[in-house]
Amino acid sequence: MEELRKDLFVPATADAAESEKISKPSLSLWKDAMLRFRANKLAMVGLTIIFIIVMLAIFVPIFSKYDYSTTDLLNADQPPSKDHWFGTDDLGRDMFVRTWVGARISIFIGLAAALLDVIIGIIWGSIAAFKGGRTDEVMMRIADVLWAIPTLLMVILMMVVLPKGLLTIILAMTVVGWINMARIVRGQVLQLKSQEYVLAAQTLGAKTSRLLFKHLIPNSMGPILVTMTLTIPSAIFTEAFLSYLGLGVPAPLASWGTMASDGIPAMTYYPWRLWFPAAFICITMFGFNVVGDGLRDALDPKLRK
Amino acid sequence: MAEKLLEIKNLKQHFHTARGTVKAVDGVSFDIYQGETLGLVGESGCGKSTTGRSIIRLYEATDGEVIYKGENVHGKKSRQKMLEFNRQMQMIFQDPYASLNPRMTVLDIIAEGIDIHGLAKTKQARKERVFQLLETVGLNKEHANRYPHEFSGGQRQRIGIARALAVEPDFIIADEPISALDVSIQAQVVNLLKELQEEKGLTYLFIAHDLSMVKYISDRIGVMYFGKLVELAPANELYENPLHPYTKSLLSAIPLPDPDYERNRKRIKYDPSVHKGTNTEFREVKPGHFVSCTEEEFKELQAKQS
Amino acid sequence: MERERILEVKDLAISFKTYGGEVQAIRGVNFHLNKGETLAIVGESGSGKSVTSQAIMRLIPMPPGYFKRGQILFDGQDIVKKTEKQMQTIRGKDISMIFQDPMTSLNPTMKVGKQITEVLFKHEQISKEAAEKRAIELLELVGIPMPEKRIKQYPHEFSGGMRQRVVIAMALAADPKLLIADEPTTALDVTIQAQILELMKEIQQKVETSIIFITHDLGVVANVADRVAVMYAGQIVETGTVDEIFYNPKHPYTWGLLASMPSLDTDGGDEGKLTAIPGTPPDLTNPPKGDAFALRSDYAMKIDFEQEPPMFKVSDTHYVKSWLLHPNAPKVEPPASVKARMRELEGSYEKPVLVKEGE
Amino acid sequence: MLKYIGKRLIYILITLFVIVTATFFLMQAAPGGPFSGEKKLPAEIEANLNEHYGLDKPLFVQYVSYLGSVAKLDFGPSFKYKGQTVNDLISSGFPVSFTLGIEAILLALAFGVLFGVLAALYHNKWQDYTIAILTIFGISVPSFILAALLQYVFASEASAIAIFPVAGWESWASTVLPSIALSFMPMAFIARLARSSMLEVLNSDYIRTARAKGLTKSAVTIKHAIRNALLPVITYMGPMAASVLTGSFVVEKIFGIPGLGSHFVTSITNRDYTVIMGVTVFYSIILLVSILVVDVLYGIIDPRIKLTKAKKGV
Amino acid sequence: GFSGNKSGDSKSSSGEAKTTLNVNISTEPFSLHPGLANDSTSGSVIRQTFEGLTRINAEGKPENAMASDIKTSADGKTYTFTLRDAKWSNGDPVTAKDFEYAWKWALDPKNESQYAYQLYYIKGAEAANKGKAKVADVGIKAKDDKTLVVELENPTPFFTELTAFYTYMPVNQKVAEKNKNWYTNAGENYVSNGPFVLSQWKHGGSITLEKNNEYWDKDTVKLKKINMSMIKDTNTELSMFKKGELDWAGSPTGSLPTESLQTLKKEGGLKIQTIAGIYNYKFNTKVKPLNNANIRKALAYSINRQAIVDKITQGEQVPAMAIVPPTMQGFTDNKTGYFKDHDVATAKELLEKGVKELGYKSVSDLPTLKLSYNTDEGHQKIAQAIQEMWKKDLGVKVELDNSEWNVYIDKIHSGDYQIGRMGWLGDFNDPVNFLELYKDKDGGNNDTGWENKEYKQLLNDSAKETDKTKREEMLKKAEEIIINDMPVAPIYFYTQLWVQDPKLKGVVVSGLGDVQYKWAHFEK
Ligand SMILES: Nc1ncnc2c1ncn2[C@@H]1O[C@H](COP(=O)(O)OP(=O)(O)OP(=O)(O)O)[C@@H](O)[C@H]1O
Ligand SMILES: Nc1ncnc2c1ncn2[C@@H]1O[C@H](COP(=O)(O)OP(=O)(O)OP(=O)(O)O)[C@@H](O)[C@H]1O
Ligand SMILES: [Mg+2]
Ligand SMILES: [Mg+2]
Repeated sequence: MEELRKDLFVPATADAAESEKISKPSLSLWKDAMLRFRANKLAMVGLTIIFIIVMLAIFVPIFSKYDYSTTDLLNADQPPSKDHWFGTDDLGRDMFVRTWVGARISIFIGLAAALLDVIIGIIWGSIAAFKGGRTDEVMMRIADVLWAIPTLLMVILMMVVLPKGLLTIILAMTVVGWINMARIVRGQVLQLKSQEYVLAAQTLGAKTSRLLFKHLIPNSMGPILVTMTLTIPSAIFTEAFLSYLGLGVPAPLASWGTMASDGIPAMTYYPWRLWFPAAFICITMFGFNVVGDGLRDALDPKLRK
Repeated sequence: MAEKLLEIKNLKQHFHTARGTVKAVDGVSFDIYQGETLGLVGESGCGKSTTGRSIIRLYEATDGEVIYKGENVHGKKSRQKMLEFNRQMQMIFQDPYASLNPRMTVLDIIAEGIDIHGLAKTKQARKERVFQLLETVGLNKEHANRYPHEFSGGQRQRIGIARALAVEPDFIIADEPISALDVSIQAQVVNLLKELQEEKGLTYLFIAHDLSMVKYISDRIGVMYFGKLVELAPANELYENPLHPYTKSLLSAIPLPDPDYERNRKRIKYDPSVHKGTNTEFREVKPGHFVSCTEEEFKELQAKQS
Repeated sequence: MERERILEVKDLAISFKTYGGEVQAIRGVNFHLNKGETLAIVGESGSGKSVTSQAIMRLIPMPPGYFKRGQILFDGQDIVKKTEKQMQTIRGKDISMIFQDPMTSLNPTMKVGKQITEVLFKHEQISKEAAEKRAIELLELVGIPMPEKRIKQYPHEFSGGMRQRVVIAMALAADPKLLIADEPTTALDVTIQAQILELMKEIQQKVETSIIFITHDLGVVANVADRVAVMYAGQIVETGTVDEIFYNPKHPYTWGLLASMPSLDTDGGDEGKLTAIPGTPPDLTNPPKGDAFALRSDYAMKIDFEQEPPMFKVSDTHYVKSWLLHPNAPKVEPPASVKARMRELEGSYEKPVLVKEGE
Repeated sequence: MLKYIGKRLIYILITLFVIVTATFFLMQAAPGGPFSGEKKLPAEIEANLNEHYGLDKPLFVQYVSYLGSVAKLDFGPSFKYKGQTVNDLISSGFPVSFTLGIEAILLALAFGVLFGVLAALYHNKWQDYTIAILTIFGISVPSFILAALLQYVFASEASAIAIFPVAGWESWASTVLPSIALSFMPMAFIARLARSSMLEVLNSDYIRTARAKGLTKSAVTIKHAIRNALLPVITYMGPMAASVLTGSFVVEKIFGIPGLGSHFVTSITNRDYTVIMGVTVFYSIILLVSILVVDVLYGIIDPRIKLTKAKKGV
Repeated sequence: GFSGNKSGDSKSSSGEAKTTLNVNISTEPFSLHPGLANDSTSGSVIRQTFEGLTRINAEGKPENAMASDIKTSADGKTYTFTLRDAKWSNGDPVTAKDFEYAWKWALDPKNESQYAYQLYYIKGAEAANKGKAKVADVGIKAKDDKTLVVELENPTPFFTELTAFYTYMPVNQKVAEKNKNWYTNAGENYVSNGPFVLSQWKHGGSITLEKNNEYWDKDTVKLKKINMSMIKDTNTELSMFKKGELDWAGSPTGSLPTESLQTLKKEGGLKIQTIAGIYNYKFNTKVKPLNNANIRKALAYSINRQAIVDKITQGEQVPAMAIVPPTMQGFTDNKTGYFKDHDVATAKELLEKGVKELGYKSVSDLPTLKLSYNTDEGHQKIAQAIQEMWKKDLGVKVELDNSEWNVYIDKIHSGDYQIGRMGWLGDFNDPVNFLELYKDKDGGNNDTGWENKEYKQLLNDSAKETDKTKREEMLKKAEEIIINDMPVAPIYFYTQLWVQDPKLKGVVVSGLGDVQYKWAHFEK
């Protein structure tokens, strides 16, 4: 103790600002989320999967020597080989090219439909929850009604009224697709709307739209993201169903959904016609789901420290 | 006395639930004068927050009037009028964690009022204004681009105060602004509120249940019990001469950081059945000292006072 | 008068692994507790009070938390080394705990009676009827009227204060030797707080449990404690009997705490400001060098920024961790409001004594 | 409570009315009719048929008279299945779909909750990851692939473990594969929901309280956590139960099951107007009632919820 | 509950021959009333439970059934049927009155029979059915219990055959009048006169028939029971067959997945039979450029039918270069047809010619053609293949357009299409079946907008012609005309494909795709 120098015991004042300083580096919410996302190995695997699949979907059809539509009846139903990596389908078309052409359509449709569902679902659900009371009741009953009207019927009508094409498909999927999202968003907003930061904005005179888009919706992103990732596979298969009815992508264009449903009867005879598209749907879904989970975790303020 | 800024007349706020109607606020009347701090105390759930929120029109009042500068807040209003009103009256919330949107930067949180009311012409002006506000509440501009989760409770509460100040209000409702804070930080916030009051001539409605803090900050104090105001008096008068039995009980329950005092403190229990007679009304027993009492009690009290 | 020691915590250090790095929640905590005694732990949010108490129950989530060093001796046995199975027989029976928030500590979907009898079934061979009877007794004990009816209700049908009493009844069900109350009244208003405190004291007298009472309200401490430990940034900075802490505090943080509370006599109007402790508590991911409180202290010295202060003994029971007690330190005056309450206490040493490691 | 249910029933009636109206006009707007076929009927015969079924009257008149019969829950005769009424079709198909649906729901609930709880208990361990993969598989593999696969593995002559019949509706054994196929997707959904709510519950204060009582991990999980974690699952169960109980076209087709599900599709492709309306109304009733049941159930499981407003989270 | 009607005897134990037949009829029949039935599934059941005046035998010829004798007047317009002693399944005798009742019932417009037009060959029938005359005045008369006299509009050489068709089957008047809904369920009300009776009908699930002990020819009937499942999924059907749960999979009551055909052929069990049906591509002759016969012919000639049949449909279908199926008497030459399959050279010439005629500069100026088909995997494959052929061989651009069945039908019938797929199955064994539909532009099933005076005349004349050979010649000539103008491009003639238990014998599948189990039996 003696060795402690006397001059150490002179008063020293700390810088006042020093004590208010935040020692952690300034991390914006998104940067922070990114860090946490990157630390999530599973999510990164998912992201890599999606990246690879998107790349293949873009480049395979460009560089392959086969065309997705050219039939070659003499070479129909060939198993995978050096020439045809994924075999050929019943009209002798190269399954490899078709798989990646299909990927373009399916992923596009999956994402587009999911996005549209999100947009409509968010608007509908948040307005219903926010306005509450009678408005809520009426809006949710409308959702119930749409849910109960046979989709097939609506699709058939659309087929008559609307031109064929990707847009129509996406529209047809959205007619009922958004309802789930709206329910989720509504639940979230109901929980959030009495949060003090929302009240604070209200006392400042914020309009409903500001409350919704600045406060309520950004804070519901977690469940919205997860629901969105769940929407994608159902969109992919709805597309197959719609194509079957004549509303989907016109033949000979391929999508994973149509390829998989065409492959079903071939399951025991020409299994590659089912398993390739089905497997890629699963793999892609796995990718989207783990990325969705990762994003949810990364964006959850409760998990942040 | 200064002029009346706010008159609350027979304010009622009832919530309808399945278990029946909750009369959260049930006929409360009082005035708030320009530049004063009115403290509101009472046990948890007695309707303090609801009173505050009804005044600022977060809830539509079931009955009664809130007259601010001669105009009824709860009347029909154009959006323009409503905005004007929103600028003049602001609120600071209890929970510094829940009252800041976790997904907005401090800059955007504080600037929200500026944006809504169009108080800044340019982006730069907006930023400047926010920096100024940050300084006012003892933070620095380096903090502007951070997110709430990076701040401690006390800092967050100061951000909340800056947000309220951004629209330059005259009247601020502080709903338990310090209950969720650490003892070491509470004093910081209370000091800040006092400083601001002096500088800007603000009027406060200060809601809390920590009576020692309330007494410290308030000019007058109102005591609520089950949706009703039971006593209203200048701060010192209330502590020295509590008239309502509930006020007495409340004061006797405050623990003080003094072991000797604590060893000897006797708590007084409040028994609502002690009231004699009927026709309970809010009456002025002494100039400026109001108590809710019956006719009989009123006579007794008046006799005692003189 | 040396009483039986029921608990002894030695150099306990616990950290949490997070994305932001290692949070050193507690960094070498020492204290003990005697039979039938109440120890209050005060300190601000994040100072490690809950971590300390949950460590005793071994309820710290692991991961991310882990024991870095130290021992927790309960009845002479080290809790740190026990298996989860062994802990299950200790929890609720030998040591029980009351948590901070009465609103969320009860299972919302289970009847109150069942939540109480559950403890009895776990630790005692008891029939259903007997357990129910005991639950009613317990509720009666904690002052809940009509307990026969109440045990069949759900938590949401109780007010906050009543819920907290239920939690207390649960904690007392198996007559624990040690009761840890982690901010049991913070969420309650003063009248109910007063009732709960009275209740706990009453019960302690009946069953002679030892209590660790965690709070940051010094008023409450003055009311319940026999001894007090003041925590700051994961360490105990001052400990002593309740009188020593309130009437002869030595640590500048304790001073700050005492000074920042307005007494009923302080009048805002005239005397102006409260003496606040400036700044914010340190971030425990990288605790400051030297004295953690130095950054916010008006009494900081150069050495405070360089070297961690040792523990000084001021009386048999009073320990302070501050360089201010070093013989070389300049003599300083506590803030006026603290100075006003200072008084000479019996048993104080002439001069502070440095405590050696391991004592 | 009774008042609440009464009020909800009125809402259900209003909703039903809107559904009936919308479906009626949509259906009439769709091209084709019940008598159009590959070989076109002579015009006079078609006119005669239309007259007989009242299809020649103005739409609005048809609509009003239809509303009248729906109010009596009499959906009229099928246009295609001569001599059978819509009520006959429903009463022969629904018990089958219902049996299958109940099995599927039980399976989905049992395994969904089990997997969800296990995944949460072993958060971020291999068990969690395995279940994640399984549930993602469940979500991304549609029932038509799954059903075909199950049939191939467990019923076809080429399989060594062909322990179930390929198709048909003969005995309990013939319900096994279809109900598994039907349950997979909801199971995966429930597992995911249960996992996330379970994670939340496990972090809650009352679980800590329960552990502080010295309860074992399994006691804490079973007695305290699961019930609370089940709430979001219950909300999901409403619409899910309605669609599972009324049968699935795909699964019924692959397993040759005489359920109600096929009517939802064939009635539309056949333009069998009365059947379309009948099954839609029937489905809507089941849907709306099961949402109501879920709300009531919610109140029972969570005593805090008092049935004031229609509480519908997810 | 469960149907549980497949008791254990589906597999024969020990040496006994099986007496239960398990077949699949794919769907729920629309109606088991002979007068109301209008779909092949219903027909497949009714043919076993009811019996008409005649029955098509294994050789495809009508033989006497309920009738013991049939007399035709010289002008071929009056038929006199003498009934044999036969009983209904409830023991009542089958009388001529039952026939009169049944036929008139079907013609009565208020009974909404959709197949009543099958009876239009009878004098006054059409007018009565269309509400322009009284049903009582139709040329059907039960002279006594045993004699039925029928007057026809025209001499109809195939009338005897027609009387085997289900719309011509009798109904027990007593039962039917007593119980309006006698035909909606199995049970004592469902009284029939065929080799089997309806013993159980699980709607949507299965139908069980049992041997009719009152049947006049019951000694011939060997089967005791027929289980008819309603399995829609073709893979399931085949799976069940392979596992022994069915004795028969595929046509005519079910179908086989195309993907399985190669394997089944290799295994050797696949049975193939040509039937009276054709797969067509109709041209809308009202829209440019399909209003030009040369363009239409070019498109038709260039199709490689053999490839389609071999590689896509895979069922040994017969490439069609004609309209009338070769199964029809006198048209066996149609196996080779009027032009060469996949004749790209001629097609190109014709195309050039057509393009010129229409005033286009070159083929590439032709607008993109729209090829429509209804939603079905098989149609889609063919459409894609043909699209590719036209593109590759002719340089004609084609886009595909598929729709849901009813929407599609609506489009085709209303002329809202360019090229559309359509099949046609014969109702009875006569070429006129396939030619008649193109007679009138507005005829309900023409759809092409094509009409030809000479063609029309030939068909009208043939209806009155009593000489068989002359009539055949007329029809041949008509066919030549239509092929020359090509309002419709024939693709192939249908075949039926099935697999069956090798021990099963005596199932009769007619050239029209009708099935009869009267003679069916299992060998040991
Ligand atoms: N939106 C609401 N719906 C129904 N009841 C409500 C609502 N808001 C408040 N209440 C009820 O009104 C009463 C008063 O609540 P309030 O929040 O005003 O009390 P408080 O005095 O602020 O309590 P605390 O000190 O706990 O903040 C309580 O019983 C509360 O349950
Ligand atoms: N699960 C955890 N993960 C990471 N850090 C944790 C965890 N639990 C506690 N900590 C950290 O440990 C430190 C001490 O926390 P503790 O809860 O013991 O504080 P406290 O003194 O009880 O505060 P309060 O008065 O707010 O309850 C804090 O910095 C806290 O952030
Ligand atoms: Mg409040
Ligand atoms: Mg704590």
